[in-house]
Amino acid sequence: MREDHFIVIGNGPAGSQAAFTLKEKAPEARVTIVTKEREGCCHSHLLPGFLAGSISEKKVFAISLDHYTKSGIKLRTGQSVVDVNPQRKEILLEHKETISYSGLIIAVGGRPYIPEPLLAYREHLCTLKTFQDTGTWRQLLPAADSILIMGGDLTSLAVTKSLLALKKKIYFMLTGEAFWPLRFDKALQEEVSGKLTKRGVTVLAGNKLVGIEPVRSGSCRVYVDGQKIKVDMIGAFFGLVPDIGFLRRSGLQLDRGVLVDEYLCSSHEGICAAGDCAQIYHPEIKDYWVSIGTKNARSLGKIAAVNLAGGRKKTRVDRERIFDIQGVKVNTSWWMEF
Amino acid sequence: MKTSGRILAQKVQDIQTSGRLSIRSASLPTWCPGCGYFGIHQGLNNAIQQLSLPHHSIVTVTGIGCAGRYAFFNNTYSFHVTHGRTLPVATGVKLANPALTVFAIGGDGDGLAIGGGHLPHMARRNINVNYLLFDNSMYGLTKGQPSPSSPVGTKTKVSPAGTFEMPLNASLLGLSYGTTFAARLFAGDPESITQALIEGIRHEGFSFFHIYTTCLTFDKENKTWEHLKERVHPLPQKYDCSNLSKAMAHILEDDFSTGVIYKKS
Amino acid sequence: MPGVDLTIEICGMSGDGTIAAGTLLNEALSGAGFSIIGFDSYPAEIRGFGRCVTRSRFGTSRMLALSDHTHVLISLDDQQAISRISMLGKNAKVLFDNKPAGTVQEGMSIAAHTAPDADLYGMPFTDLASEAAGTTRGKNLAALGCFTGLAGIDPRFFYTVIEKKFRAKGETVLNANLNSFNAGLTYAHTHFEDAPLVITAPAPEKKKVQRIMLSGNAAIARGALDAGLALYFGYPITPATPIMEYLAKTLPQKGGKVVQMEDEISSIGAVLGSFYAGKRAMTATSGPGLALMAEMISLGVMSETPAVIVDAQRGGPSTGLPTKTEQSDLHAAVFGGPGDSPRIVIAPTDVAECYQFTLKSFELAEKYQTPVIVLTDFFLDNRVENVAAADISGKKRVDGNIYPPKKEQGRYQRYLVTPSGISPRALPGSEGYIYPATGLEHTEAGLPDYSEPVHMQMNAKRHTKIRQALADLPPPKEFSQKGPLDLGVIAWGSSFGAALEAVLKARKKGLAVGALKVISLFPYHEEQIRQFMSRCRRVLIPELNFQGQLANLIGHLHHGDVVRFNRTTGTPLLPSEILLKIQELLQKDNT
Amino acid sequence: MSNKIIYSKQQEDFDYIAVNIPCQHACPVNTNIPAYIRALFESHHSSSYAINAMANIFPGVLGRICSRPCEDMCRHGEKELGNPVNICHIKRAAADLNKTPAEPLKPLPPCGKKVAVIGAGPAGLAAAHDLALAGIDVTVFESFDKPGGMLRYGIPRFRLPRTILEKEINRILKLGIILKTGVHIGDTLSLTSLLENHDCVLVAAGCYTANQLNTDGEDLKGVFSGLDFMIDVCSGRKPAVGKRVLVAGAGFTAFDCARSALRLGAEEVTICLRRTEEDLTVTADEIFQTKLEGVKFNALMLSRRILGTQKVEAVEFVRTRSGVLRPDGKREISEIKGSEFVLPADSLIVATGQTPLELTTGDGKLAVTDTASFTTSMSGVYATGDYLSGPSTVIEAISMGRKAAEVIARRLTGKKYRKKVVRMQETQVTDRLRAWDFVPRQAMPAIQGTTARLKSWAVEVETGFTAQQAAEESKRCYLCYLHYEIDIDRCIYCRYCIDVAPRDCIKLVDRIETNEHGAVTGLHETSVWKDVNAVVIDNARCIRCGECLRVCPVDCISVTRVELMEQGPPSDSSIAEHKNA
Repeated sequence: MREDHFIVIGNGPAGSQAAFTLKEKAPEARVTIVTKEREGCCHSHLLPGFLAGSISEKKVFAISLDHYTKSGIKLRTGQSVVDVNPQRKEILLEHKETISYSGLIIAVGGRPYIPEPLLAYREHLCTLKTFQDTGTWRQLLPAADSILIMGGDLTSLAVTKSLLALKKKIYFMLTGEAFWPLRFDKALQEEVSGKLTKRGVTVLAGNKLVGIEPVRSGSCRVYVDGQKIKVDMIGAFFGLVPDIGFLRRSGLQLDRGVLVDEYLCSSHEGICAAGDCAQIYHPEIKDYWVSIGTKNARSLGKIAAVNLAGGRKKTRVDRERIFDIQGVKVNTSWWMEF
Repeated sequence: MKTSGRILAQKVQDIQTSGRLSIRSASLPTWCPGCGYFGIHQGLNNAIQQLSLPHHSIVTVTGIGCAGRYAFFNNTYSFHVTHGRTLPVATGVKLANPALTVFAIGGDGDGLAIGGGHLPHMARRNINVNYLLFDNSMYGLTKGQPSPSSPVGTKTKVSPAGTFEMPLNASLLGLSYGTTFAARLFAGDPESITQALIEGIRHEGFSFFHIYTTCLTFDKENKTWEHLKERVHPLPQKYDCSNLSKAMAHILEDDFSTGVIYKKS
Repeated sequence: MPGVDLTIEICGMSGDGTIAAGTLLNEALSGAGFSIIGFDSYPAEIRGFGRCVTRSRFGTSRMLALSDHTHVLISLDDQQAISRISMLGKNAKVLFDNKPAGTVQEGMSIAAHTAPDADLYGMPFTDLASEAAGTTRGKNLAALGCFTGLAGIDPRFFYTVIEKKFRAKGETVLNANLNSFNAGLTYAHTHFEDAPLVITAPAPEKKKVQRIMLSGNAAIARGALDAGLALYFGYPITPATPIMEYLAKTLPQKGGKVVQMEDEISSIGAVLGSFYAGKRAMTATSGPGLALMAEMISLGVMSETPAVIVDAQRGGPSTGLPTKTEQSDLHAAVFGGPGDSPRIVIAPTDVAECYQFTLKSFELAEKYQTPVIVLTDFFLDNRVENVAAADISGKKRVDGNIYPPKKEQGRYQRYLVTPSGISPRALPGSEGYIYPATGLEHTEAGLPDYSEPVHMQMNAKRHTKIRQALADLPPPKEFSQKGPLDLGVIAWGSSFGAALEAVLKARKKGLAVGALKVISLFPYHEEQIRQFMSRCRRVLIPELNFQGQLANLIGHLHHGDVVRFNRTTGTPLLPSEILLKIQELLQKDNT
Repeated sequence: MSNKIIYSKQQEDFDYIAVNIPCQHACPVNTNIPAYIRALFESHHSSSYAINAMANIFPGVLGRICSRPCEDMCRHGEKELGNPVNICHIKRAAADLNKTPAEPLKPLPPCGKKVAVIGAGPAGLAAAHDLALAGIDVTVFESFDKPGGMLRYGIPRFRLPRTILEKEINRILKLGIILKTGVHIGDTLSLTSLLENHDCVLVAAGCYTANQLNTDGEDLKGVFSGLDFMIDVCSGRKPAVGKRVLVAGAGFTAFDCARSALRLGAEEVTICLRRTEEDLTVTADEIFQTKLEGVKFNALMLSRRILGTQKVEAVEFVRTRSGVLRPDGKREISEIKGSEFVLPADSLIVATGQTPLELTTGDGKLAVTDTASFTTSMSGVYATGDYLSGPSTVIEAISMGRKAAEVIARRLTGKKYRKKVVRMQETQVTDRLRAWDFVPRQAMPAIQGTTARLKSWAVEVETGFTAQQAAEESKRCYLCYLHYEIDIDRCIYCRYCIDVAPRDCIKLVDRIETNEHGAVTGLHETSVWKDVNAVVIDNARCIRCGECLRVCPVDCISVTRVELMEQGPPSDSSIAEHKNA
């Protein structure tokens, strides 16, 4: 009999949790994590704190690499998956190696979303998702006195907090697209605006971006509805878009994320999704939702693993924490904290 | 012109059924892709198949060098001996068991340099051994040094100004030593190799096959595929292979004719 | 700032241009001012199968030996490079081609085997080369470019060496290579913006030392050239052929000749003939060739004809392991051949010594009228070091010949018995000194004579003569503190560097350990060796052979414990394993 | 090398084309793509245009708005090989760069037969084109004022300039076709009366009945059908859409409606998808351009009710669940009960498809009886295009039009006009360089900045390749019509070809698998030397670099140019010759 081989794509909070759970539930099986990150499991929600100097690098990487080896998990770092073939139960890596699986968990998380009209200014926009992203920030921050934050997702608020702690002048261009694919309604927008203003942030709510023009190294002139402001750095925070481009030819059912049921199972046998890249239809709230935040991701990783190993565990929806805008729901716990 | 898939599939099937490739080893030859030795390999294997020789009745004795590796690519009894010493070992094998078909295989360095002293005595003894000398005028396995058959002026790393030595003509040597069967062949023409080998294997006595081939890795000037294909041609139609002096005269005149040069009747 | 000590490996299939890439890398890093020791290994098969590895250790202090671990692995062929993973240290960088010809099964890519801490850099070497130069041949250059970009090394060091290497092949070839290199460089810059492995070149030396990147083989050839070599005779054999290649290019410019003979027997024969007639000649071979020469070497001993033979050792016995390194010809070199046939055997331990002792060997051969065997090995021959130019040039050439005095004219006895055992030697062509030279036992006049006293007298003459040579031979060199030692490490040839590094490290740990370098293997400096040994509680002799051939030769000089450390894996000894052995031995002593 | 040409009608060879020239096979009219790309690369713009026109009749139009089934199949788009060749835009370049007016086609001498074509859309015009070439007297009846059908009334000008359209329609009409516009069949003229004056009638009236949602509120002000909306827009009228526009639908029409709505002043336009963005059949370029202009997407939702008193105020949707892919390539969806939600809107454009506006006969409605033979319930009346099949793409409509014309012409004259053949000719290796495989897909230049785009309806968003860009893109084509083959009888198994091959396209095989027609379907590989019965080029993997041929020591590799062609009416032959020049 062929041994079981579980593959987890992604080594974030969801992916790593899934792998460790799988090893626990099925100790005889091979468990492989494939991640395109070069480092270990990075807690990206701690990165703003890391920038402010309040969190150490060690803390950002919560799990030591040895721990994977000791647990019998094969961790392949720095390797991208480019395709999944559910018929043959194989994944294809970027360097053209194929690996067979008996069970697969997709936990690739998301990558920063830049709205299409902003793509023309991509080179001036800094994002903060991976540890590598902190490099640019650390390079530019010392010389940056004024910073423009565009968007308004949860990272943007954490980054704003960190930057305020570093005594930076912050412009905040709050846009409805921040919670892509959701949108703020007026009331919420005002609430966020108010909170930001109270902390000393200049909020440019409702202003339309006309153009960005670089002036000298790093600094930019930003044109907003007839007004222009000069900033030393621009951060773009429009939420995350699940990084699932590689699944496009796989036949898996995708929308923004991988479409799964409340057991995190996809339409294909033996394939689950967890974390930010899972778009879950949950019968309790009768809608699709995506989860945000490390805690949620870990819990989803665990559930996906349990179910892949033969269990039958439902995701729990904590109604209180569901953030409901325009009929699409986000499960989150972060909002209250700002 | 594009062949019908049906015909193509059938051809492959026929090769399988004929069993003519079953003499090959399981592992792929380690010669450089594109090496002329593959053509000789093809020619020899076809001859063995056409003569229906049982594979276990064949002994292949090989020397040192790329040609020496032949011992590992065919599924016959084979003996990979020291540099240049194929013919003495082959002599022993044949004398010990005359029922065996014995091939001695070596390159031009092995057969004309270090082992050059053995050919005359092999011819004198006229023992029924088939000696295939792969002549690409190059030491390949030691990464490109000139061989005794390299033309004057051959430039290699050890002869950057070109060699000054006159090349040996293996066919002429064979004839002058009194070889009773001599053929000159070309690796790019496996079909004629097969025909000559069939004749030579049947010949009672020492048969000498001087085969022009390439070393495409180290020889970019002399015995390249391009040059050989341009120059090699069959023996004249009315050629008489039973006349030694005429054969020698012909060899002296024509460096690139191929076929059975001499056969003592 | 801590000094740099990094090891880079390039591994591919033969045909991938691995060695060429390694050479360029070394030259470039040497240009950047690092000390380098590099080592390639290549297979007997040209392309069929077989792995090529070049391994370079470079750093800011002098590099004595290879290191345990590789810090950067550049894979030009994953199937081959997978076997190198065991060499990788922590957080090693692995550069590999992520666009192979087709998809591969799990495990066929190097990425399947690296540890999670390894940093993988998949880069399409082949495609980059194809795109930049229209041919996949430049993939090695593309890989180098990728590395250079990643490491943040100034590419100008590479442009210089690429230009130097390919200029002669014409503009097209040069540009193809430069383009491939630049494609890799750009790729690394654009895809891995923050160079993850920044290598800082050492500060320029106060007094600029001119350094030359040289292999052991090239150093031998240069030594021979500076000795005034007139003729070189050889037969191709791994790993000695590069000496012939080097000389073939250079010797004719100095009026000499390189002749490829039909075998080793004829090669040594021609060398003897040349010296007989008064011209310096040399041959280089490896174990199998040395064995063929055994009879001719004893002819040299018997006929008291000088000869210089380089034996580049490889794995044996017989054809053995042509591309593996081993130090197992010591017995054959010292004792091989029929009869009691003493000869001089010297073993250089690094590239500079290859030069110095090859040069010296001609003088010794002439002076003591004997074959001199310079014993090197695959590792020493093929390793490259960037040696100071001063160490490998300008050494004085000494004519070792002792010609008969004029008064001997007309009554010259070629094999005259003297207290030193050395008889003046006349050269053919000089009037009044005609004599026969022979391999038969002979009288002082050179006439055959098998009588008891003659054979005994002549044997004694030949041995006396060789013992006399000790005075001219490089003595053992000691690296230790004064006074008693807990352990003395004695090593020879290519293994000495590793032994010394191990001893230096052990001393840093506070251990009372010393090292002794033995260069002259026959005759050997009994007194000095004995003296060193007497200060050691124990002696450790690490060498790359099965029996412990040096230990066999000199072990009896020690009254205490002689520990042999032998390994025949075909790869060079490493400082770490010797250090481990030292620690193990001293620990045992303490418990 | 002989110059022998073989014309084969063996099924095996058609099967070969299907696998090995995937682009040509995927094209409904089997445009000879490698040939026109190669012609363009060689700067033979007019022959590149002619090769196109021969098969698809409207190169300039299709080069802009074709749905590009070919690109989905292009070998350059295989996983490891990058992106498909921009076949469509090369076609456009052939039209844009072709400065010599297309040679007038010469119809066969009149045969005395007359056919009426109803509808001057792509299907009708394509059919008229072929019928006229066969020497048949053709009259086209069009209900709109101008010919073009959906090309003119369904596609906005910013995607298809009218000058291009008119030029290519005129090229067809010049064949002697009589066009009567503003004629509604059934109103002033019945099918029966048409039959009296014509030997046959071909109905190519398209699909002009918009699908309804069949929900409450559909008659509220602010609810548009996508079809009517586009007809209005294309006719120069300006429907009032308000600020917030929802578009229900997922096809090109929905996209055109959304982008048109922006140009009508809408501030927030959202396309509501029943399925997901992944399931869209609209090209990636189109999606990108639409997003760039600011249109939003929402997925997995189905409109249920339109809310409002007089005008639309909001729309109620229900969540959907996506299911398995159906054989027709569409994904199953199902509503999720109880998941209703409401989105506010000022207008709703329903672009969820169309059905034919059915014609009537004396006995009732005209029904299609057999889609394969284009027959209807009325003898002598044929149907084609969207009328026959329901909504399709332009290239499919052209294909149907041409096929229907062939059926009619054969029935009227008893002659066969178009026969598919596989043409094979031994040829030589090309000048393609391996480096060309790494040329990136050239992006279609487009006007940057939404302000400039939305300024005028006449601004064409995509500006077209320059000659240099087109040539650069053409370099990328592997020229799959070249077939490389090793002669097994002469091969010495030296593997030199494999050594130089850029990918695993040459294989050591012990067995070749074929289908029932004899076409190669599989190569059974082995690495056991004694089982290596042949070294075979896998044409399905081959990227035609020619390296193998250049190195083969025994010259046993040949190149055959294999093309799927039509032996058309004699007048086509001039083009065929032209092309081979």
